[in-house]
Amino acid sequence: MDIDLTAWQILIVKLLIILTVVPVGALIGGYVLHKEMAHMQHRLGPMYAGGWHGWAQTLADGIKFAYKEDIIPASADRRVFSMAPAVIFVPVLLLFLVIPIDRTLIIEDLDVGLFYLLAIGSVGAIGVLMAGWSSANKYALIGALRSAGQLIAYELPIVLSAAAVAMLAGSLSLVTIVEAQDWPFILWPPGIGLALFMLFILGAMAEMSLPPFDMPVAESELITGPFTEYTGMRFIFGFFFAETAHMIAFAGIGTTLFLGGYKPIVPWGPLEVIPGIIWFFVKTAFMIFLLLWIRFSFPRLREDQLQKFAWKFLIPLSLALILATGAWILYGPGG
Amino acid sequence: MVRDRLTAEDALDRVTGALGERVVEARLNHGQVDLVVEADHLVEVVTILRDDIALRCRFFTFLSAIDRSTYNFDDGGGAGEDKKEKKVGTIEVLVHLYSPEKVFHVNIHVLLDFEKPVCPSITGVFVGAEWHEREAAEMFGIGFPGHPNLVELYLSEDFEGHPLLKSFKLPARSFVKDWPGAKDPDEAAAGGR
Amino acid sequence: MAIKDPELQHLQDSSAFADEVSEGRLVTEQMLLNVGPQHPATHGVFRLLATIDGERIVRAEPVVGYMHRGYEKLVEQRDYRQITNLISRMDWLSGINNELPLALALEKLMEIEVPPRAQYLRVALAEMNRILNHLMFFQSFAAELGAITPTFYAFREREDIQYAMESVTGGRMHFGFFRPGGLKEDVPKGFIAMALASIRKVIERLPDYEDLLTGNEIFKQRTINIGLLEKEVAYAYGVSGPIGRGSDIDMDVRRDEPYLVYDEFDFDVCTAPHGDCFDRFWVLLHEIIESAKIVEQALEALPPGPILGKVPRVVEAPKGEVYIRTENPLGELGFYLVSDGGKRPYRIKIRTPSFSNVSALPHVLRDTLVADMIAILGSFFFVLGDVDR
Amino acid sequence: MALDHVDERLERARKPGFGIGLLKGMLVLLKHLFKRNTVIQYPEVKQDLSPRTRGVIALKEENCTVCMLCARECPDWCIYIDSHKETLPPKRKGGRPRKRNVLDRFAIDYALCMYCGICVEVCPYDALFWSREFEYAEYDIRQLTHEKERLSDWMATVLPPLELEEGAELPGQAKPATATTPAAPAPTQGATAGTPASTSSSAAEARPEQVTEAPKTPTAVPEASKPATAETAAEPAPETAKPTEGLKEATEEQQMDASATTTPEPAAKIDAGGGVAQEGTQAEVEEATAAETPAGPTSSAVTETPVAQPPAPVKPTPRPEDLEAPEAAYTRVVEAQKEAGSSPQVAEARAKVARVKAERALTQARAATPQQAAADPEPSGAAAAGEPEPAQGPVAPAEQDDPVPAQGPVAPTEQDDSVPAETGDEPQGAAEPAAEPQSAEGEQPEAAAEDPEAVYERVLAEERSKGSSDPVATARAKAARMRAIKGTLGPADG
Repeated sequence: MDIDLTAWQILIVKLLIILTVVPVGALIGGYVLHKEMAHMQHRLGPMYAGGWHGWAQTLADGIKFAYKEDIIPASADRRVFSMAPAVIFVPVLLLFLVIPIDRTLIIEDLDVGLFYLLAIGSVGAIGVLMAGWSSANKYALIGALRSAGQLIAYELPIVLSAAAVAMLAGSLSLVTIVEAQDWPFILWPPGIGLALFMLFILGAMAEMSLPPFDMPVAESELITGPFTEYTGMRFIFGFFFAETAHMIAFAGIGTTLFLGGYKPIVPWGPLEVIPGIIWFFVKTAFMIFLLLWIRFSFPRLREDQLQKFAWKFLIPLSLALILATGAWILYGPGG
Repeated sequence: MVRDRLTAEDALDRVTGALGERVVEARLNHGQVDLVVEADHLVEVVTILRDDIALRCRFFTFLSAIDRSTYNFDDGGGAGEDKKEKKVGTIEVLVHLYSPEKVFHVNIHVLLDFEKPVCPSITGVFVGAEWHEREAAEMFGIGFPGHPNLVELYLSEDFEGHPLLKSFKLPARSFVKDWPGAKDPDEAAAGGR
Repeated sequence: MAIKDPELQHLQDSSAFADEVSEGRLVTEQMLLNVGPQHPATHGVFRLLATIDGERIVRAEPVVGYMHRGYEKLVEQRDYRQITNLISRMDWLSGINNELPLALALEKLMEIEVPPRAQYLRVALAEMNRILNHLMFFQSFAAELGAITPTFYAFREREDIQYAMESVTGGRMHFGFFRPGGLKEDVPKGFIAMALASIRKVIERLPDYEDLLTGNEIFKQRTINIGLLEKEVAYAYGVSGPIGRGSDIDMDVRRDEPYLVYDEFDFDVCTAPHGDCFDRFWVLLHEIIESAKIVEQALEALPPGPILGKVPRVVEAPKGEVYIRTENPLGELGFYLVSDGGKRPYRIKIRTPSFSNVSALPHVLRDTLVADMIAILGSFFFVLGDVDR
Repeated sequence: MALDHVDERLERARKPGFGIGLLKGMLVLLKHLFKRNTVIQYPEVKQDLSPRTRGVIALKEENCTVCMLCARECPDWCIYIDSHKETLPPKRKGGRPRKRNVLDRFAIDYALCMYCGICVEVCPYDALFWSREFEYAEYDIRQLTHEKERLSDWMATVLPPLELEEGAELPGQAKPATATTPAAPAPTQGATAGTPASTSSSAAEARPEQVTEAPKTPTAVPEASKPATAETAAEPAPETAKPTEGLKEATEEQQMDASATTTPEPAAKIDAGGGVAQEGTQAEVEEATAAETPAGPTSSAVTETPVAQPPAPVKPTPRPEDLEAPEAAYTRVVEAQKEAGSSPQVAEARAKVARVKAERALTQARAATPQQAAADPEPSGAAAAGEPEPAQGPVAPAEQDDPVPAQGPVAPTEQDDSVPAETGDEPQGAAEPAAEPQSAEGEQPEAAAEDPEAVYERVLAEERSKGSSDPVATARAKAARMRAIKGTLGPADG
């Protein structure tokens, strides 16, 4: 039996889905972060919260932060200070609108999906600046400026690598992009595919300021960068949830763009039977594992080295790759 | 690196040879060269020790001071033979240099007048002496003319007195609580705290 | 807001300011940034008054004294055994190495002959403590540069060594185990096996650390040619230990003036010529291998016999003065002991390695970036208890 | 000379690589993902700490004679002791009432304590021990001051000391014997200590088998006590107070071998093999050197009370023939002391002690040779002559070498521990709780042949004949009479 809902009700249901799935995903992401870090560092990680292997650790953290007092520094600009976390967290939520989890399982199949993704992705930079500037703290200021410079510098590699993928797929709609990809996903076209994937990974890490690009949040220098003065729920949403949700979002985007979304890894008979959603989660989990793995093994770059790396190496490389994909499409086997 | 290792004896000869009459007294103490130098010769002596090719005492180990006002020189073992003169110089600056190539140590004792101790600063020769001299100044009240900025190093500005002088009594804990060991074993007063 | 910078006072009124800007000169004022005293990059309570222009440090002035406990005054009120426990709290990462110079100084003054077994055990324990210290600084330098995983590997190794030392001395950081004339107690059965096992595990895992850090391109970019300390400047400041050897100062008390039985062991003194953060770290890492070699030789050739020489019950140093120095993990730790013949020293000048090493910081920090300051502070292995005494 | 080979590697290391280094770093992490973890999950699994771990200080109240040494030596002034004097009825009808110090309060303020162990080391009567418990955190800092009841509770968690590494040598011994101190079986009821044998499983992989295996199986290792003959320094040389391994907790018999007088510089004779001051626990001799003694208590030099602590494992009892006659020992020591320049009283006291030792060894050898009968435990620390004035500290060295340890002041629990291997677990009657040193010395209670008065005259005549001074002779005679009354073996009638 189908329930006929008005457009508004559908919208509300979709928002509800997002508002429940994303925080739960963020919690799971946080838990995976703790566990993976622990086992990579030859230890156990959370074991006590919530029974077997501490599964409820991030939930407990969340509740703990919720109880924390919500302090707004005296000399802070109150409105901007309280608005900043929202400006950071909401775009991350909106990213999930267009990610195709399965052929039909997509919240809003925009035909300009990729364009939408990239636009929403860059709103976060404003939020970080607001947070840093408004908390009237020298370290927060330096952190915010660094973070803004970094987000903008690494916006380009992501956009360019996404553009190359769009060129290959011939459309901006994420579903068609996934359909256009087939078996040896990132290995095809040879060389270019892998380079684009690496480009995207580096850009994503810089977007989320994960080490080795976590200057704005450098613990040893600026403590938590723009979020030094934040406590309680603001801190959770502005910093912790945003970071984990962002990671899951980028893992999802990476899977759809490069790893063939909900398609089975190998187009071999029985694997087709497994529904697309499983494939999507397996690939996203792999992407998250990869992102975290890089995060735990490297020291951080210096601010100017980071910028130099972006402007002098990544962006020229991505332009060259655009050229190469164009050439591939025209003169390659397809053309 | 260690080029030609000197025994203590010929290190002493080389040092006395190089310094000549600038040194009041030179002797060996536990295998290290001990010099007693006047205050105004100090900078000269230190420069020679550092630059002389035969010595090359390039490593500035430390500079400090010793307040010998309550040091009992009487039973003869005091640093210098003439005990009377020793009594006057009851505060002294101690500079220790080491020659990494020749592997020998030089302790330079500069005897200062107790009331108004003043010793020329050797930051000109060894820039590292800055902190050491600031510490000696605040701890012993020694003046170091020629020091770039002789401000306190450890103590706060409003700290009066010079802690390491023997006259500066360490504020014992006794007014905070009396010493538990004060009781004599046999008449241990019952019902203590 | 008012312009504090003296040179820029003439810009107080807005018109002059407008001309400046119109001539295209960007008027920036230097910001005074307080790094510390509570700051993760400083090993303890240490404040760096940095005048920065943008992200570039114009001048950095360390402010010390927060941890000043006045050892040299306290020491004049205590007898020698109480001092042993006191000074092991100076450089709290190498507790047992601190106690060594006092024991050696007293033995020299009182002409006590230390039985060979005690000397071998002292060398073994001192070198194990050196490895603990170096692993700690390996970890804290990596953490300051952002790599979190080396921390846990380093602590995993430290735990075994600390466990072995605890089974001997009873303590994990402050041991109070050296006595003038020998040791407090003999080692329990199985200590040699346990110590050698823990040491060999460190050696076997060092290649991991090399891959993790020294081979890492990002680490190299952050440390090579950063924080240069020239050899002559290092000599002038009296910089010693891994930092001195990182600036091509080939000095090691264990080899130049061997105390205890160091002359019976063969080990290399590793130095590096460039004097930047990378070299200091390189020397630190390779000293762990050398120390492990010494421990192995010492424990395998441990002679039988008593562990305490002929020491009168009351340790009273005869009149006299002596300067004894030993190779502390962070540099040259020296005790100038002036004894008046009583149970208490008349005066001890404690020459600590970190004091001289840190005094060279302002020279190194001039004209560096804020992020480099953290790398330089991390690569200057110092402990605040040592600096402030 | 900078090493060249390092330079190549250093130069190579400094050249910028192309991401290979990054990958290698990541592989290290991956490798660790699949390794078994080395973490001990603390509350469930406890780390098996060594008995020497300085966790908390435990007090054995019976041994404390309130000599205040620990309170004085403590650098942090964190030991508070109160006591009062009590007069006790005379031991025997003829004796005079004896004064004794009874402990009222013995508290250690663990908020101030820096766990340096000086008090444990300096205690001449082995009243303080290290226990490895460390879980006694409090919410209120005042509760960190543990009164003597709580300190005694900690005694239950004190573990026997460890066996020594092979090369270890006790000061009192020539040959390096692995003098183990077969101690009381480790008290298993220690609450959280867990039996030492249970090494935490998960840590086992990371940590070689923990040193203290099962509670020390007492090995009847040749007890290193000094056979009378070898022992030349018969006089109460303040020979090493604590055995090499200084682990006094486990020495089940505790001796108070106090040199009679405050010998400024211990006229110690170096006995075989070891330095005078025992390796670890120098009994603090010099007068109380409190940290900053405000007025510096002009306390009299506290009698140097080195606690002789020869290891108490069972020793092969030498045959009676080759032991030196007590009288010969006495005379020999008096001459030795005379030309050593010590005062007459010192010489005489030392000689007396030597005689008692020699005689004790003799009787013990005689008793031990027929059968391994356990001499009835004579509480150690018995004062040979006259009761110990508290100030002066116990005088007579009752070096109790008999196989069965005398009342074990060290026994963690009140129940006296005996050397299990030695004569089975024959429960020793707990020594009188009061630490009042029983004055009787001598072991095998034989029926005294003569009646006391006759003994008195005989000994008096004997002493006079030997030319000892009048007071000495009467004192000896009275002592002999007392022994006769009590019916124990006197030195003379060995």
